[in-house]
Amino acid sequence: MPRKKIDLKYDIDYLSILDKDGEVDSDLEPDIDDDRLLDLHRAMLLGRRFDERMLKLQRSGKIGTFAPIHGQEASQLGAVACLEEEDWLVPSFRETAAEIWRGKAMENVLLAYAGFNEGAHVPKGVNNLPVSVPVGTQALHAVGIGYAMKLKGKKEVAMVFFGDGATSEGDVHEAMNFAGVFQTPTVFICQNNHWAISIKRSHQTRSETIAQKALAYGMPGIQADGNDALAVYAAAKEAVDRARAGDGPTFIECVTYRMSVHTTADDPKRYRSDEEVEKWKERDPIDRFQKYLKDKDLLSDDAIEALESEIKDEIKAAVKGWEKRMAELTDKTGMFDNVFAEMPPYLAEQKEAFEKTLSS
Amino acid sequence: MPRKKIDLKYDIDYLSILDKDGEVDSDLEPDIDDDRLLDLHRAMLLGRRFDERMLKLQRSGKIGTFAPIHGQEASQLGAVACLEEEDWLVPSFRETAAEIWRGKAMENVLLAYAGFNEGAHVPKGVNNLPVSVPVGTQALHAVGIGYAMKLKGKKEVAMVFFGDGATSEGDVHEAMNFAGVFQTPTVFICQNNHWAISIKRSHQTRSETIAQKALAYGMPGIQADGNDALAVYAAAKEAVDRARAGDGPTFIECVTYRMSVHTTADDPKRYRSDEEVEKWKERDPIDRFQKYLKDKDLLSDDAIEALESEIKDEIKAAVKGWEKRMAELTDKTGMFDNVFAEMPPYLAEQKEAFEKTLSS
Amino acid sequence: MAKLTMVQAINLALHQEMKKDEDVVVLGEDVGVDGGVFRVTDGLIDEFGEERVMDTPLAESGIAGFAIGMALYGLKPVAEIQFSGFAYIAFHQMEAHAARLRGRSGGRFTVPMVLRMPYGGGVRALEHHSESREAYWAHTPGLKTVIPSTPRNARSLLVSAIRDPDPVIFYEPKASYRAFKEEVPDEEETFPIGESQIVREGDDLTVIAYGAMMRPTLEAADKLKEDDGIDCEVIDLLTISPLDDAKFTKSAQKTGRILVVHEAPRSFGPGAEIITRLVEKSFVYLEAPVRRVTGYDVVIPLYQREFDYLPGVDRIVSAARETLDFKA
Amino acid sequence: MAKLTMVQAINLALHQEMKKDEDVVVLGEDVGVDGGVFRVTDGLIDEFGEERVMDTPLAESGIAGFAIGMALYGLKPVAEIQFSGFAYIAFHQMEAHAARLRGRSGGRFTVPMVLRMPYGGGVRALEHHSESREAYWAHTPGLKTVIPSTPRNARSLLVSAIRDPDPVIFYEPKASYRAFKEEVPDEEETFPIGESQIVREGDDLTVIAYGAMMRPTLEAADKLKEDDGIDCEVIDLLTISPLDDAKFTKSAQKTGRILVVHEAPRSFGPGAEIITRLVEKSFVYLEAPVRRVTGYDVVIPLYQREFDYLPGVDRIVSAARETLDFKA
Ligand SMILES: Cc1ncc(C[n+]2csc(CCOP(=O)(O)OP(=O)(O)O)c2C)c(N)n1
Ligand SMILES: Cc1ncc(C[n+]2csc(CCOP(=O)(O)OP(=O)(O)O)c2C)c(N)n1
Ligand SMILES: [Mg+2]
Ligand SMILES: [Mg+2]
Repeated sequence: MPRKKIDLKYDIDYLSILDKDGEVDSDLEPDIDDDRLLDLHRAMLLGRRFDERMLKLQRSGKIGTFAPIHGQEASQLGAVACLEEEDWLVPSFRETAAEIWRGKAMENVLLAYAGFNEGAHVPKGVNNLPVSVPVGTQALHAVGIGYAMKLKGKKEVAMVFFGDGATSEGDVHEAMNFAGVFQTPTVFICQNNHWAISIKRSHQTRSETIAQKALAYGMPGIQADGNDALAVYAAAKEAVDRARAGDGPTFIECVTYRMSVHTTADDPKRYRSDEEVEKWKERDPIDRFQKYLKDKDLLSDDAIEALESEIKDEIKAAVKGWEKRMAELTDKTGMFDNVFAEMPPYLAEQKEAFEKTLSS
Repeated sequence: MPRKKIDLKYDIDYLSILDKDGEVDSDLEPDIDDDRLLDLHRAMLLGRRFDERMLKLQRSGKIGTFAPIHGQEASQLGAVACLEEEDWLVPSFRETAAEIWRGKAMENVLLAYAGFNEGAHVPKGVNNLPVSVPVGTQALHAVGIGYAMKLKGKKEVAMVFFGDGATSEGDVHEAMNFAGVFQTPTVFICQNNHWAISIKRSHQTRSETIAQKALAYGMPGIQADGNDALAVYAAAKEAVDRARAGDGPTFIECVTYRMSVHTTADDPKRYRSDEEVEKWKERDPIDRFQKYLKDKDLLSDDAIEALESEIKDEIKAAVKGWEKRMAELTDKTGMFDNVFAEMPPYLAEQKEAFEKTLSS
Repeated sequence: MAKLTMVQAINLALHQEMKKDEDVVVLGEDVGVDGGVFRVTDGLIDEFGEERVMDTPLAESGIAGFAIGMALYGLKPVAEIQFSGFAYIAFHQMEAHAARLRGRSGGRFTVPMVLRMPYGGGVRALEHHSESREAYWAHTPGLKTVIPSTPRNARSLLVSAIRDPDPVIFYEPKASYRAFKEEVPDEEETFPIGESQIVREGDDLTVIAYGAMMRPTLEAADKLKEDDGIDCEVIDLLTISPLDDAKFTKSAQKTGRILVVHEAPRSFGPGAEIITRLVEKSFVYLEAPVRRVTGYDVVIPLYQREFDYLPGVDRIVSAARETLDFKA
Repeated sequence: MAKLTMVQAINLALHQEMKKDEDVVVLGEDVGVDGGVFRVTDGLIDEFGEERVMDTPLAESGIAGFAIGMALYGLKPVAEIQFSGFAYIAFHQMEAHAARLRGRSGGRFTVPMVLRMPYGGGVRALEHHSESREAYWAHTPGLKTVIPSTPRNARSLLVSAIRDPDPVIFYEPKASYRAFKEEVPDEEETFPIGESQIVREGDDLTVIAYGAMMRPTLEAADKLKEDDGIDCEVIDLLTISPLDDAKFTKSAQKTGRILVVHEAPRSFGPGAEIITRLVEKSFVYLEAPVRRVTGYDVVIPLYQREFDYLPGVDRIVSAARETLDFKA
């Protein structure tokens, strides 16, 4: 009975399919329809351009604080591209492109960041939870949702996003542990963008990878190149299939990089070097994906140009729509709605008092 | 760039030195003074007998709810035996024997379980935190204490105990993560006694071992036979030495078994079989350790008998002392003391009002 | 109709609701095989299986957040926190999400869950097992907080809480779990959340209480009647939030003299809100300062001293007398 | 002596205390290299190094529990929670341990820590970044809760909080972080925790407020003077708990008419305790119902509507007029 090594059930793998120049590893290349590949590309580009537009709107004071996604397009879209409509998306606050893919209107994104609660409202039938601001707390919801799916005999999946920083929160730990114990159809996507505001990945936790945290829950875990849409897709597809088949949760670490500010209230110059950012520019997820699509003859420079102009128009229309919506949102009493299904007397009294202040 | 396995820095080992019949693996046998071995044995026996006595006191209504340690003597005493006086013990609520080893008076243990807050009071100079009831919350304190030791340039160690159930709590996760990041001199001892009230180990978490959770924090982790005082000692010694040398925290899973009720308010017949308990009787930590000490000619049946009677007297004296203390504790205003260093006016008013109710 | 303890009555509510509505699920630490440390969920796992009666890992935030997720999908989870003293670990989930998701999503998502837990002192328990901190929940917009006082109202209120489309914090007075029995009808019974109950009528003094404090309060009312000929009107709040201020402000207009009793710590406690509503709505009728008989602003002591902390009959009686003696 | 914003004044307090006492350490998310998301801890890491100015992992319970451990050993940690809306994650650590370890250990262990955090609305922030829930802390025996209102008192109160031998929750009104400057002496200054301040004397009406609400309150007092010739006595609480009821009950005995202003939700909020103390201690002097001007019992809306939620000058002025007009 000597001191002996314990063999663990799972290994932690690293998955990369497109290299940094966009060359594909054809052994690992996932089987994706051409149309879907182009949709994915379009969504990545739209995500990037919309982000840029929002930054301008924020800088000119038209919207408030928001969290840009620049650099993380593959990491979030590669993952949600594996979901079906009836599956559930449980976002943090940095999955704007994923939310749009899943049916959230750009208008609403703008509305929310412009300080209108209405922007976060979710249309009936859309299975996206609203943005969750308290870091990591939403992970548990995805586990509960997954459990409910299972109990109801549905073959659905809940996919939850959070950042590298979020993995330090107790709630993310409890979520992964519950998912393991109850074998829920939950896919955990950690967008490791190397920073949690000013805290670098290496200071967030001492484990060599974030993926290996899956071992603590007896759950398969994998690290994927998060700037490689194919790798993210392949990892997520495996996880979604596993969940849908009733084989439980998976944890995916997408290694990516936050190219922009944490939020528009942040100044990254205080804590990171330009060189680091430059280095990551070379691994741009959109450039790589475009190279791949071109190599596959699915895309050309002309097509990209046409697409860019189409996207520009789409965003312009969304901005217009948003401005119109803002002008229409004149009712100020919304804060009293939906506190409860039925308004209790004390709230009705308060609403009345509030209405009096409006008219006086 | 294929899918490739990531090599992790640490392996998880299993350590066992005395087999279940008390045969020692002499390659792994730790180097412990004979005196210390005998002290350890005495403490284990005292722990067992005091536990038995408390159970009787509880059953006859003389004390309230308490958590027996039966079966876990090696697991807790093997660990604290590695500490120096200036080190800190951060217990959960099931380390009575360890607390006594570290200087807590049996009188006080009884006093606390008899419903007197005074029993939990800690004498100046004793570095044992009081019992922590909210499961797992104390783990963070041991990390903060460890950090403070380090900052103050002290070569001290904080050792914290918790159960298998506690590992599900977010606070234990956050504690291990902080300890990893700040490389604090903290030794985490998880007494995996297979049950968290009625929840069995396999339902608490899906990882094959609890020890492997250390990997999530880039921390060395080891699983020891918790009913083998030598294995626990050896694992803890390595961890304490590492911490004292400035090389950071360690996580130790002691695989043991709760032979008795969870607390005296619990009825284990509702959730576990007698056979399971019987099976673990064969691995009794005291029997095994006595066999080892006898083989080493450090102990004889006569010596054990003498020791038993000595311990009996010691416990009898403690019970007497406790009864005397109870009779002396007549001041009922203690609840107002030590809320703050200085009593604010509103509390003084309340205390006065309370004193009036006493005299009326 | 049977005479049940509160534990049995709550168990009955759970049984019947689970039978009636397959979306009702029960979860928590030791609620399954063990039937709950107080046996409140006894037998449920045998009848409904471990898929609907879930023993969870030891993690309160986990329990709350997991239940929120289930509720978002359409289930009606009844989650147990083993003791209210451990519920603060789950507080942020209830504040940040359970209470807000209806509003945040504009009504698309709702959280029809119940977070049940035993609260309060008087059962010789360890530290953290005797707290009464309902004010934390009551101060949180989007949550309802309910505290029954007898087997029958515990049963009917829990049924209402389970059917309520919004999150309800359900505090169970553990001191009353087995202290007495009451007739509880077999057939379904509900009681509206947000409504208090006048349990004794009287003209001299209004006493407002709830939960485990109802017993010493009613005993004190008896004593005041017997010894002093005083007629107390006793109001059992039942719901702490939304607070039914209509009944007690009306009663105050009749009696002009009011006492509030709770075992929660005094300062910033529920009594303060009740008194403030009285000031806001019945000011001119108040003939004496409204007094509160409460726990002190300290941690409730271990069992040798817990009844020094807890309001008892004597403290209530003497506060009542002082209120009645008050002359401006 | 220099004119400082509140951010600078708090920074000054931290600098000076860290310099004076090497047991003072600072920790939290982004407090080091980044200098805090509001720059409150700017420059500290350069002067005192990363061992005493610790950037922590993203975990609020972790921050609180880690700080408690350090405090138990003898350090004086000043821990930052990035926004008060996330502090509920750490609530149980403060309730179960920070607030109790002195009592639990009979004085052997103490927790001389400060948990600082920005609170309150008015800065166009995201959800969970504008809450004002000081009542949760104030209702917790063993904790002190302090809310400064100006650069100078923020500095002196923080120094007192750091030196206080017990845990202090330090709520910083983020709306006042940079809104105005005030002369703050270079030399050390403290202000006793548990003491309120009469910031304006008057005979007609007492207005009790604190934190960011002091500005609209004082503006309202000006307006009431100018437009109606009314003299308000304005009291800045500064400490919420222990509540200094001596000053405001005395003031009430002079004016008989009182208004309480806070941005926290109304029900079970701090105003309720203040009003209750007035009833308990100055009942016979009250000439009108004490009114409260507060946030509503809803989640504070996003920025387009946040000033609809927050008490403003107009609401304060009209409540004052109604109070003054009241006739029994
Ligand atoms: C519980 C909680 N604590 C703190 C914050 C403030 N905050 C917002 S985002 C953030 C960093 C998040 O880092 P990470 O999880 O890596 O996600 P990323 O921002 O990089 O996408 C912090 C500290 C918060 N929103 N919630
Ligand atoms: C936060 C918290 N939740 C629940 C409880 C109730 N409780 C006390 S001990 C216990 C089980 C603990 O199991 P484990 O951590 O394995 O320790 P063991 O009792 O086996 O020593 C529970 C659920 C508690 N004390 N604290
Ligand atoms: Mg990040
Ligand atoms: Mg256990």
